[in-house]
Amino acid sequence: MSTVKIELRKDQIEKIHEFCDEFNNEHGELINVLHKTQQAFGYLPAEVQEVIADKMRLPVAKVYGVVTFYSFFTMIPKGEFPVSICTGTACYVRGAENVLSEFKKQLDIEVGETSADGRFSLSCLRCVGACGLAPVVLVGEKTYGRVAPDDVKEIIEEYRS
Amino acid sequence: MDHIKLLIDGKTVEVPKGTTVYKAAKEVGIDIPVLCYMDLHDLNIENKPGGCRICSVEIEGRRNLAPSCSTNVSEGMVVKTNSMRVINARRTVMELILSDHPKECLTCAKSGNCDLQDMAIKLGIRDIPGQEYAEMSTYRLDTSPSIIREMDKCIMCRRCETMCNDFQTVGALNAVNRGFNAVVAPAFEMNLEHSPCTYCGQCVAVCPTGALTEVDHTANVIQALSDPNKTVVVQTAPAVRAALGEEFGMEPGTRVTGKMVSALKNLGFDYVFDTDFAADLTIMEEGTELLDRLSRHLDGDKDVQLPILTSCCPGWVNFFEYHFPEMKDIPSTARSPQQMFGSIAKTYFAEKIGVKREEMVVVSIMPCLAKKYECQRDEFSVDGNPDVDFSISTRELAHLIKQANLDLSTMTDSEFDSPLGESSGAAVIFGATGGVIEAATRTAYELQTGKTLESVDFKQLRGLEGIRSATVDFDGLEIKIGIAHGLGNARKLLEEIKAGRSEFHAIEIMACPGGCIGGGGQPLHHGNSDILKARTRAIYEEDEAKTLRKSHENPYIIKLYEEFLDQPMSEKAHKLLHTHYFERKRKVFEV
Amino acid sequence: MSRYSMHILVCGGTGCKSSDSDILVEKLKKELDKQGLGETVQVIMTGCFGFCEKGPIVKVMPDNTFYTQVKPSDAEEIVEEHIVKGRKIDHLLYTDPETSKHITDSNRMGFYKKQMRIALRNCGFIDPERIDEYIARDGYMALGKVLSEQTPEETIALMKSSGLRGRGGAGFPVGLKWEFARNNVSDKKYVVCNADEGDPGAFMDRSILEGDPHSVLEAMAIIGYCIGADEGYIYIRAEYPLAIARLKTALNQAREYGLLGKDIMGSGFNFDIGLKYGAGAFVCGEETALIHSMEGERGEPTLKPPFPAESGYLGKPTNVNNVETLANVAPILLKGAEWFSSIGTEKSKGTKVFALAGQINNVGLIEVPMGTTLREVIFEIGGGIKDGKKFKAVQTGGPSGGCLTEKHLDTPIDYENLVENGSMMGSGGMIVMDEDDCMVSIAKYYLDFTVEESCGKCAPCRIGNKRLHELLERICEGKGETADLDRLRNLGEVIKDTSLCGLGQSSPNPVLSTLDNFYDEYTSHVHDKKCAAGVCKDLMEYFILEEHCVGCTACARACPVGAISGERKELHVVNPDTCIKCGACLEKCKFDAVILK
Amino acid sequence: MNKIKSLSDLKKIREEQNRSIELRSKGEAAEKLVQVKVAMATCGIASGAKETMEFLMDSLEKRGVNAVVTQTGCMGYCYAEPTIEVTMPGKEPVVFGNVNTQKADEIIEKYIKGGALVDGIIPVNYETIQTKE
Repeated sequence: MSTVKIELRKDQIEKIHEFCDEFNNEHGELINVLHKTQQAFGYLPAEVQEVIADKMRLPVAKVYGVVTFYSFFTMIPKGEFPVSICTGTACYVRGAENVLSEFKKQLDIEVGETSADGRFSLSCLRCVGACGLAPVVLVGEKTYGRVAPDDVKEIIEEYRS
Repeated sequence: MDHIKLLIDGKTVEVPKGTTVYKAAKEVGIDIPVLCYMDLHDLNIENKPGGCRICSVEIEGRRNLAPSCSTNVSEGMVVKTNSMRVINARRTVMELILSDHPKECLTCAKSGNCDLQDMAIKLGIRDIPGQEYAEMSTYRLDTSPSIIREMDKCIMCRRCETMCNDFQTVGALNAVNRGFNAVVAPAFEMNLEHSPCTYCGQCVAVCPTGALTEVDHTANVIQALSDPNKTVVVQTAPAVRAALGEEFGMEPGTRVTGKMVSALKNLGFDYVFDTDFAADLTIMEEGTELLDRLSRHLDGDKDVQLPILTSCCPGWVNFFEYHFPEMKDIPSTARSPQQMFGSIAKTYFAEKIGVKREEMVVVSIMPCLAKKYECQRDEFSVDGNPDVDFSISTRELAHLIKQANLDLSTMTDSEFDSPLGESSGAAVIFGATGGVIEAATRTAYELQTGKTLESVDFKQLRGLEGIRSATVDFDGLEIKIGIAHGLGNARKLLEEIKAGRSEFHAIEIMACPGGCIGGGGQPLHHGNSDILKARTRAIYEEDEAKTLRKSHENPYIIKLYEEFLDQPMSEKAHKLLHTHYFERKRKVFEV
Repeated sequence: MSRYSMHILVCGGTGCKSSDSDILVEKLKKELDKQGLGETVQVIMTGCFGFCEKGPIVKVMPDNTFYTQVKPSDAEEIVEEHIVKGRKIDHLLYTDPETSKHITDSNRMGFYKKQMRIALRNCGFIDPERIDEYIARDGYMALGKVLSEQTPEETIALMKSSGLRGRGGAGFPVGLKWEFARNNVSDKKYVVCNADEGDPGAFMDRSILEGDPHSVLEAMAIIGYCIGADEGYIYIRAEYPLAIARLKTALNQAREYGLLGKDIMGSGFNFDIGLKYGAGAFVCGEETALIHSMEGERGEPTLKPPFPAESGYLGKPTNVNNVETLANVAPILLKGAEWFSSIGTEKSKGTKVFALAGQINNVGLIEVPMGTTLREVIFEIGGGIKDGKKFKAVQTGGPSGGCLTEKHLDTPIDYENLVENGSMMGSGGMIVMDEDDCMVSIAKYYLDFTVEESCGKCAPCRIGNKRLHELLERICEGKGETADLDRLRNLGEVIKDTSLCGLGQSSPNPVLSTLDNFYDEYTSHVHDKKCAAGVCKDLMEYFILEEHCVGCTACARACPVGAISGERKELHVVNPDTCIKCGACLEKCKFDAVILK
Repeated sequence: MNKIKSLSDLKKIREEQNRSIELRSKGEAAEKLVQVKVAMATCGIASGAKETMEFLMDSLEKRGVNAVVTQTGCMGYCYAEPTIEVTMPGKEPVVFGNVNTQKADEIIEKYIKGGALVDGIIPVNYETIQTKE
């Protein structure tokens, strides 16, 4: 449940309406609309879901049901530098858990959280398909391969400065 | 039709193609236990997600067990419903379900009437292995004016979701999250109060556990009854008398009107009245409004809106206020019988017996949960004092009666008190789908044509079809009538009106399947639609048994207008018996 | 141009290096210099040959001589005999295990036939963003041939006789699937490509989509023709941006050429393809869940029957195949069913792509004929276990699969054999584990995955997997009891037996297969409270090494519960009964005397 | 692009393509063309294949080598990304692994310009199907 109440600007609402219209407001395209909207807003807060539901003439509960089913959709804004740790099997057996706990320690946040300054958020993902580089860490679009717990500090520093 | 032969537990069964294994087993007397499955045949309500897996059976040649509720028979199938493999699997699955369910049976509202409890008893569960360290799902308790959601007790049978979405198209509830955290909830897991919920209570009516229950007001009623300074007046809705007996082991469809009145008097209510009286009053007001709109329409008045829609059902009122606010001027402005009764009781009757408004407590016994919300609406109170103080369901009344050591089945009959206890057969049939419009037709016909009806039975208006229509000849004037029960069906009619395609002059809408007899506050039908049919039958029997069959012939109604209200749609009637509607939809993003 | 007339390639893979291949390189160079050949013969250290069992490997070019198990001491002989005199050294030559003959030309070695690329035929060869390169390698020829020369029935018959089975999971015969979809009469039908590759550790579908997108489009059009559909969708993970981009490019190019769209190649057949995106739900790999997701719903599976071939996307007959399956279609149609069915085993035809990962040297994508053994895959192609450790298990089939062990290494890989041994083909992930992996933890890891990915619709999967996970957690924490092992098994079997979809029906496999193959490891966790692999921290104890401890008392002072005793300048000892395993002592010790074991 | 209206249209395009590829690879043209393919799948790119490819394009031009650099999909050697394949005129293609810009520089100087092999060759160990009719 989102705790922060946000107010959407008119142009933002229009933008969401555009996305819905682009897919003809077809109920079957809900997931595509959500993808497009999340791409534009970075996340899918309750208010945005309500606008989509209203426009597409769907119950809000249903939109929320879909959003909460898929792990790709998030209702929490990500940090400026979203850190994702691959916990696919290949990475797991090559020590991803230790890398993850080091990130938790260094950033002082749990998985799914964003640091207080809004700069870093931490998430896990399942296999980016770069198993040859296991364990793999993504910061934004950039991939770091064969990451050891000792490398974590350095990676974070890269973005702190 | 193609028939299929199969073997279930060594017994040969022949059933039509498309039959499920579960139903085929029933044919030979094998009752496979089911939990999430629900099939209200004739009403097109079916819930078989195949989720609980309790009904799993072994089918020869298949690798895994199959859910009998949703597996169709095939030729030569060999089914075992009681092999050790099945029994072990069923028990283990049941233990799993219970491992994530609070063990609060003693204080649970559903105790003794709970499908999950029954299953635990049937399967002889004595112990949940590993319960000490099993994580259980916990959710915030959600209390609304009508319904309590205690989702810790949810077993994800999805029946409520089916009722709320497929049948009612309300869309308040949906499965959210996934895996162990999956639960049925309103959007953003907010409270029901902030959702489009209409409080129709159909989710409660089908919930197999104590996850969804009504807000219990019996304690308030007991308190009022024990207060010597209060005059406590009770009104009972028509559908209650057709179902209350079930709570006392009587056959569904047993009429218990007289016994119920005795019980209420025994409980200490000062006046035991009948909502049916107010139903007759409703017909006077709504019927007059219909004729008024109709004649203006026929005179070519472009401002008049037709069809006129009934407004007795609070679930339905909530529905259009939320989903069709732009059409809120179409329904009749007449208040529901519950509210008309409260209004008259606290004015006309209070004056008559010389009791102050504040000293009078009006309790209503309703088959309905939305009535709890309705009596709390601001527009139905005077200076903070509500016209109806407490609305309790048929189930709550049964609890009250049992608490008082009364056995309904052995009670003698009593009559309702006067004057608000007298009613016509037209009022009784309010309890079944089509009944309100039939009652209105009986009166409107005679008022419009000035002729006396030869037969008051309009059988073309009865039945269980979701949407029905009929044309009634008002002495040369063809009146087109539409009927819908279930809000999904109502939605279809509303969409037609919106699109300008509706040809109806009047439409009756009831939120619940079968009308009030299938209300959210009625004894639980546990998925047996025969019970609903039996209650409907009882309602029409009661109507036939009455000498008085038309609302406008009720002598106490006539007297009420003479002494107090003047005439239907008078200024006073408007003030006390009519209402207006609000747009309920939140507009969060108005810029 | 080249200064060198000959090359000596020496394997520099991890396995060979550990057998002194780098010393060999030095010696070879020295020998060559000695003979004055330093300027004409070049010694090169290569990547892994994938033949580590027989390493170090030396290959002499251009005569393709393949020497195995070459020791640094052989350098002199190689240079003197082979390089200078041109005589091959018999005792170093590879011996064919079947004929027992030395093979002089490595091109004739069976080893090079271990891998065979059908599905991956174009990956790494063509520019995936240029349709012309695909066409140059016979792209769209199969579609053209089918449209102009074959009826749908003939095409389906050919697919049936080829024996191709679905590469995404259970291995349903592909031709039969098409036939079902064809036989269901409807005004509208759909072809769906399942590209929701979600097995952690499997990435063959992504590689095909990124490297050879047209092969998927072509196959979908062929299916459209066969079943009578004019619309197709690719359901692809949103987490694969590159694959999505390449697919979009490929779709546009195919449309521009008229290979998709109306009246394809003048045949009157219309077909086009759209994209639908997944959003991170593993269960959507199950075809009914995938279809619900395509319809904008929660991706919850529904009971089959009805199968998608009867009632699928929007209630219409729908054929769903996964990416790798589709990549096999065109070659089969061009080269014939007989060719394809000549590859593989009796019941499993053709090849299978595996994603090798884990504690293995050559992490990567390989494609081998069905029937290849696990040993060949892991020790020959995969280059063996990393850092010379001991092989312990290989997990196949992702979270739905199981762990196979030493005793399964010589089992030929096919659908039936894997299932028989408690695992499954799945999409083809192969995670190799060594002695440092704790099998209880591995099972817990997979359960963690299923608990997170269960849709929550049916009780056994929603609650049962959670309970399995809790039991495993307790065992890893040292709280396990003997009865828990029976509970694990019973729960696992009931979950398999009663779950609604393939996810729940296979989710206990990692537990059940490890119980079968590594029961000792479970009992040592439960009874001895020991984790031999040293993974389960709760089962380990802090210990002070006598040879390192100087008796500085730093650890004893740091210990918050007073569990460490010892006099100044004397050996300190941890009392395991009071120790709360906070690790303060280990952090404080400057002499590396505190260890966890 | 012209629409392909029949199977024979398709075959024509295939022949044209093959001729131009043959021309290129056999080096019968006046200039000798070096072909470089860079594996640009997700894991390749994640390991820096993009930088490698840009470097190769840049440097080959600057150093006056007549070469075409193209992208391709995953070659399967995830453990040795980025991987590139170099085909010298008239020679068998050679695959190099772990090609960062430094290694790429070495490959240009030693192999492409000098004809000498460099460390890090990945031996190809599979058969692929030939679908020639």
